[in-house]
Amino acid sequence: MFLTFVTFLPLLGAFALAFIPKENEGTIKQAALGVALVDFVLSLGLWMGFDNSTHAMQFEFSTSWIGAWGVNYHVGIDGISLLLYVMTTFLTAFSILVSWNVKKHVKEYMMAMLALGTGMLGVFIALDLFLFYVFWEFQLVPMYIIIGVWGGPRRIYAAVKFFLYTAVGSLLMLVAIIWIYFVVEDATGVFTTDLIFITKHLDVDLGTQKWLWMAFFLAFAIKVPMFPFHTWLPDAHVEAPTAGSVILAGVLLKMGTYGFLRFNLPLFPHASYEFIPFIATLSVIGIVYGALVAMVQEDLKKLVAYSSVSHLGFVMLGIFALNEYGLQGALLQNLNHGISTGALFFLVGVIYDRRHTRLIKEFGGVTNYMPKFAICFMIVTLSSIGLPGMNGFIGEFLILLGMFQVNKMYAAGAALGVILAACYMLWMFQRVMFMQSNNPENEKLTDLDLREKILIAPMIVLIFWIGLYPKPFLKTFDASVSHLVTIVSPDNFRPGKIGGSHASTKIDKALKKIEKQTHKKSH
Amino acid sequence: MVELEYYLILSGILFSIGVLGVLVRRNAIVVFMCVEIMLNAVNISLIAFDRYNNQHDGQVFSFMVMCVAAAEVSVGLAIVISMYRNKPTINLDEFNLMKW
Amino acid sequence: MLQLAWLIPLIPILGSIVCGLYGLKLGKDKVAKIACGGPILSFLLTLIVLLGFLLLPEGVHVWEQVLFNWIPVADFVVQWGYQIDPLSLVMMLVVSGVGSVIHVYAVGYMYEEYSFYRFFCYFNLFLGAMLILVMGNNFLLMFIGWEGVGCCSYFLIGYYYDKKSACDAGTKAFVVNRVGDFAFILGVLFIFNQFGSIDYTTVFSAAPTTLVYGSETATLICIFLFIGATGKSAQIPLYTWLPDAMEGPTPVSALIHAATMVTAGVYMVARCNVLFALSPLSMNIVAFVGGGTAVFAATIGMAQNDIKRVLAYSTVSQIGYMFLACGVGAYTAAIFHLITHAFFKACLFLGSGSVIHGMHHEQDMRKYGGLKDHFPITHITFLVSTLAIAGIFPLSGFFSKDEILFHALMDGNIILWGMGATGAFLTAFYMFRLVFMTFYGEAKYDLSFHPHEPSKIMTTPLVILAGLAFFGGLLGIPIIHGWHVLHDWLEPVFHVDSQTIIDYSTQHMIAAGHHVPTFEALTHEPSHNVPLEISLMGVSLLIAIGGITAAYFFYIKFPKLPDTVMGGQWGLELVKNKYEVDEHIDEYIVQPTVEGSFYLWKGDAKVVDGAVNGAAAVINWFSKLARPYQSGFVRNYALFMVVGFLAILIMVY
Amino acid sequence: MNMIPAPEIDFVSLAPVLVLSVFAMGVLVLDLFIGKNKTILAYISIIGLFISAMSSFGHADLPVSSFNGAYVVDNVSIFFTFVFAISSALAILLSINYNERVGIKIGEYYALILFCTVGMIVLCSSTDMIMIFLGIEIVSISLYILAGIRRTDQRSNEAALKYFLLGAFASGFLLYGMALVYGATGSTKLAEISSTLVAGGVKSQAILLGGVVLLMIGFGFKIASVPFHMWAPDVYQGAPTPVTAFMAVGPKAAVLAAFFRVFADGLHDVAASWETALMAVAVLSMFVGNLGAIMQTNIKRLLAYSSVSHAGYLLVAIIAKNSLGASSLGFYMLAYAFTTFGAFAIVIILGRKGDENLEIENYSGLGYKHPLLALSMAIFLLSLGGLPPFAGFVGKFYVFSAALKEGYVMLVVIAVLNSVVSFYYYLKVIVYMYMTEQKVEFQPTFSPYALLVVAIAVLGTIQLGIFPGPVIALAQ
Repeated sequence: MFLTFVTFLPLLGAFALAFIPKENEGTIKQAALGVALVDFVLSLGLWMGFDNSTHAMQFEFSTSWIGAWGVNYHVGIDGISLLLYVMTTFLTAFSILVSWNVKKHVKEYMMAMLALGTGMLGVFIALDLFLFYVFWEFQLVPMYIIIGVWGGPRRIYAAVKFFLYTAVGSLLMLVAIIWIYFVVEDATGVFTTDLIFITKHLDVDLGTQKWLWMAFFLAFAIKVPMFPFHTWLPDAHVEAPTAGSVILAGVLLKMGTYGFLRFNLPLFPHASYEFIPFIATLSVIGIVYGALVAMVQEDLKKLVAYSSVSHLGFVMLGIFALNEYGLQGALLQNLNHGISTGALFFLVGVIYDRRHTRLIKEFGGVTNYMPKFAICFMIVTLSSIGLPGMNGFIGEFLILLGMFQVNKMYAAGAALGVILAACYMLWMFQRVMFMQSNNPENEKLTDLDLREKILIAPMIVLIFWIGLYPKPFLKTFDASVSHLVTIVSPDNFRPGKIGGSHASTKIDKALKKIEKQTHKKSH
Repeated sequence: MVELEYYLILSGILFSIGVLGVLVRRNAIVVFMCVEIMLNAVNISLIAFDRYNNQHDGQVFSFMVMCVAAAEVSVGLAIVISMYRNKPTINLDEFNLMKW
Repeated sequence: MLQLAWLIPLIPILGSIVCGLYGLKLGKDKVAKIACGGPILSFLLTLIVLLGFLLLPEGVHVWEQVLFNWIPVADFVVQWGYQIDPLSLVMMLVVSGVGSVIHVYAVGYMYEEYSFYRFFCYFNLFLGAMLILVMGNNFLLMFIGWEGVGCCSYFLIGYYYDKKSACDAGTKAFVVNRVGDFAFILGVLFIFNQFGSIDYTTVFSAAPTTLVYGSETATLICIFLFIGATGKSAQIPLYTWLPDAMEGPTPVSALIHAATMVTAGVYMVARCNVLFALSPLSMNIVAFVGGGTAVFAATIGMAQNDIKRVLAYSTVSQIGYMFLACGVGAYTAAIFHLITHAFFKACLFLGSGSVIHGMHHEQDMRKYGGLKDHFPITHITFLVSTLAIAGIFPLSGFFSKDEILFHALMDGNIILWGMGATGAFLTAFYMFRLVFMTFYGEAKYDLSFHPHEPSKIMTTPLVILAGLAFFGGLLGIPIIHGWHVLHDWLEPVFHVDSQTIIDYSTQHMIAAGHHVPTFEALTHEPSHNVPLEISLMGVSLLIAIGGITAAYFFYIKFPKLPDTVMGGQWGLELVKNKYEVDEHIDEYIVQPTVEGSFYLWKGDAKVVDGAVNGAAAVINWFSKLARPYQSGFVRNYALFMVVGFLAILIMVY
Repeated sequence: MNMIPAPEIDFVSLAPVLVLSVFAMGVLVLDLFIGKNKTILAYISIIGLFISAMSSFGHADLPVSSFNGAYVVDNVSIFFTFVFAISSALAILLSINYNERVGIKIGEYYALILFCTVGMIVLCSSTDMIMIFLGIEIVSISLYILAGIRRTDQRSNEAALKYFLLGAFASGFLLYGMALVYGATGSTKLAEISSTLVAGGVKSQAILLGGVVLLMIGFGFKIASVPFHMWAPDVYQGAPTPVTAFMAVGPKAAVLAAFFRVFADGLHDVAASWETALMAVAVLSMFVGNLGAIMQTNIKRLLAYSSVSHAGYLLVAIIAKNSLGASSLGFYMLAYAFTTFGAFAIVIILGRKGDENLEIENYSGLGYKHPLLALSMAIFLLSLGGLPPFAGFVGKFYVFSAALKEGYVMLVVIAVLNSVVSFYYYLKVIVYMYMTEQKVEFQPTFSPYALLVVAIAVLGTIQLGIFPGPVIALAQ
């Protein structure tokens, strides 16, 4: 129930805002920020109350929703979703403060932001396919509005593209969901869309698994976005307002990777196993391709956008290593990317607010005029290229470690991305921050103001925290990930076991393992 | 003894004539009369089937059809007239304000 | 006492943070105190730790201090722990010791700078990272230091960030290092794959019974690690960044690009000696790359006119020596040379620094000449260090270099020795060329201004380092057994349990059906052939003197000679242009990548995105196409109905 | 000379029809005695609708079949009766103000709507082809008049004419189809027909199939499915807006119910022969409807084309041929009723005397001038597109699951992709409302009735979207 409250609080806030007259924008902003912050604090409470030792869902709440179809309102949170959830509340508050100076339609903007918050949070807690789909589609609308109304010159094109592109994938996923619904009904005689139940009882042959897997894959791969489904991202990022980009990079992309973890892997373990080469290839291409393309971008935001393609490639690679290093690395990298890239977009936004351009060639020698900004920018840049001691490194290393166990060549290919990251990031940094300012406009630049300092500080703290002491985060993932690993481990579907009731045995095995672990812990 | 087929063929031919009329004629009234031909063609086949199945549904049906046809006539003519008031013509090709 | 170890890297880092955050408010003098206080403090702590280590019971050669579990994932658990053993102690002493001295010098050198504090923020940070590098007890922690120092060097090279050349140099250094790090990472991944751990102790103790002698895996691991080393230590093929790195302020060049960071590769290879012992092939590669670099860089050094570039190339070539030593298994010699080199090369850089300082940042030696009277102290110290590097008895360089040459011949082969010898000759030549052009001959600078010796704060470090450069050799006097302190000290680290390796590998090979090789690289005893050793010393001494005299003839006796003899020779041109390596890399690697990426980007818009927009376009096209059929004529509509009817009819029948 | 046995009359089953007819005639009569203001008639009609809807619960245990199986009362028919009652009531509410605005001062208007509703109820509960034919004709004839009720307006006339001629033409086909099926099976009652088919007692397969095809065309025309849809855009545009809304929902639903009864119940056994054709029709309807809508600049035409594509989705439910299909039809139509009436209500509100204001560009900036109107419009459009958590989504989900249960994967995939295309033009309207600067001054005519309709529609859309459970339970 508490979880539900935390999830829907922003939406309530949005409704509340509706009753504040649009003239007094100050009140609206403060109210919105207040709601978001409260929500963030509450979500921290969730983290405090979270029990690392079990993979089971926590703060679980389930009640019948559409009885006739066996659709439940079933929410819960586990190690995989918890931190994404917390990050979402955090970034919501963050981006509301980021967009403090939004000019037009402040009220609508804040309402959209809060509504978006609920949509995103819902995606991470839904444990019912139907419910998940509802949230998954619902959060499209506010984002579409945010891009389309407060975006840049080509905002409408970008917004519509974002909406339709995502919709294509998710609607095919809907077909798969209904299909699963009937498959499970045939197998068990129960009409339900409850994820936990389905995970236990879904038991289809490899061929079907592959089809269903593909349907889910499309939905999530577009969201991630994986090469070659990435082209909506640069447009969306470039046109979106700063806060939009932050959310987009910080949370929306994570929904894709989360989807893979929550659905593709547990529901279709065998198919996932079979598709490892496919995903790994795409990811490696994405990593290198994204990096190379990022290198030649002229627009800062585009550069960061393409770098996201590269980073998310890492995450996907980690997920489909299907071992604990890879998965934990991927989960951590999710957070890292959210923090680093979120901060990057914010910083780009900072100079954009001052100069109203993002073209790299317009800048140069900015350090002279914005030293504090320069330091923050440098730290964030380094974290995004995975400097050891900062957050990025740990994720990337774990991912490489995981993939290396599976296939050395993929790992090597991905590691190339580490070199290229240094190239495009540092080159960009040099051209923007260093050297002589060739443009008198830059001399008018003023350094970070208090609000901006307040915004960037937590990001930097997190960067070093995760970099130097990631244990709290990794521990959160631990149980759930090891459980997931047991599910997808290939010995669950050795030839001959397929078509048998391997699903249930799988679960039992997993349970035993977890029990053993908890036993150890207790001693 | 006339075979059922003959009636069916007859009604088929009549029906086709009606359809063709609708397709080729421009005069609203004429087009509408062609539709009436179609309906009556159907009546023929109804009666024929009825006779050869020796039931009564067919006849009932054909009565119904006649009533409906009558009703349609009244409405149709009314529409044509009110149309004529606004635009003194009954050439269908004159009526395409709305397209695409 | 050992418990204090964790403070050693922490103090400079804290210093750096303080300087970075409050530097401007504190003012230069406070910053200077803090900045120098840190390193000196950690040097003292190192001494204390050393004392504590000496007090350890007999036979205990390693002491680990684990602070916390850094990355715990399943069975992959990386500790944040420091390992105190002879090797790391030596490195710590060198780093913190030389580091402190150079910090003091830097205070004087950088005093006029506005962003004084920024410099020391980076400088301290570097020291901390370097200490982590040498103290870490696992590969990943080493990697933190490894990239940390790289990052600081990036900052410091680009210290004058408004100079494009400086920024380019910085970025170049970082990226080239990244190439090395890429290999390093792969190496570490391989190691974890093999040993299921990346702690030194576990890996090195398990290695003899895990990897087969000369096996592919062993070789791959070593090769990858070594590529990493070449990146950090500026060896062929990744050496190009170091000369450019001279864009940084001179103290930086002295500390980072001469004394400490660039030798990290040597430390790493020495640290992994067990692994390298398992792969003779990679040993040879190390040796030859080292030797090759030694000669190659030296030749370039002969023809450079920028005083710092000469020193840079000499650094490259000296590190080449160290790798040569590692390659032939003479790790002691390598570390020995590492130490002495730290002394004299630091001194040389600082000396050049004070010259540049005094000459108003003029770096071209052709504009010097006859400066010995203006820079008495600098001159003397510089001369001492030069003699040391040239390898003149009894200065430090003599012993260390000579030991390397000796081992090159005994454990390696005549070719390696040849390389070493040539390198020695060239070194002597270009170093004295430098000295002569700078301090002797007639003055070539415009006499309007008067060069002046820098203040005490800068000269004192020079003296200290010169002294070390003079006496440093006493650490390891060869021939007389037992006098080689360093050798005995490092013995536990470099002791390889050959017998286990041989046994394990032999049975494994027999099992696998391979033929068992002769493990000669492991078996043969480093012979103590005293007369040969002495004669070799003589030879190398002669070589050095030969080099010096050559330089004397060219640059003092007949100053015209170089141009008349060599002027316009293609060889000279080639060397002057550093074999045009940079140009080629730029032409064949950098440019194509950038252009390629550009086309990729265009392709991304045209093809990948084109597909997406294309779909939309097709839909629009269709909808335009469909429009006219909605003509508004009743007859058309009826016609369509009939057509539809017929179509369906056909479909049904 | 044997007599035709007169069947006993089941008044309980007929109650809704009778009640409504009485009210309709009452309205006709009353019209003579009241003055210019016809609002009172509207109230009476609504009351009538309410009573008749209530009176459909006459029977305790369902289904009840009467008149020798010519007429049936089951869940489906009751549910549809409610859909009709609601939609007709909404239509009447919309009309009250609109008629004054455009000068429709005819009391028969409401009577016609009621008669039309009678026809719909008959249509959705009859299981005999004769009854079905009568139902369709009652509906159609009233609609012909309603479409042309603005006698002075040329577009209205043209709409009426086109609808009338083509409608009659289509009824011809329908009738011929019925005749042939009757001839082939020897009965007009769906139950007997299907039993004959099961028993294989068909006289001539050829005639039967011919009949099936003709029926398909007749029904296809009434629900405006491709290629029999072409009247729809013109008629929707020309007819008075409330009538457009009305005919987009009620009659379509009724015909679909009949369509389902005839094909999925009556002709279930020969499904193999008509299935493919119907799929083709469905897919074509989706494509043509969506493609047509993309280009439109007139909101009414846009909605017309979108209704064509919706006909496509609905046919999917018929193709499914299972009980899920029937109930999903009902639910979908209810959801569709709310969203469509809501949308048209806003269209009416944004119009004003002398200017219908139907160009979509003119909606620019609505979102900030009249946020609530724009918001509700957005909700309706997104619901039409099938986006959760709105009614349209649940309806689509329902229909698609019906089809997937029978394994029509490709069909559903096509439908799904089509709904992506449909998003494109629904979003276009939203783009105008929120993302472009205001072009023209808005002079909306806020009438309490229209606003009431909007409110009801919004509530319905969201209610059915978020808590569809009870309604689904009813529909099943």
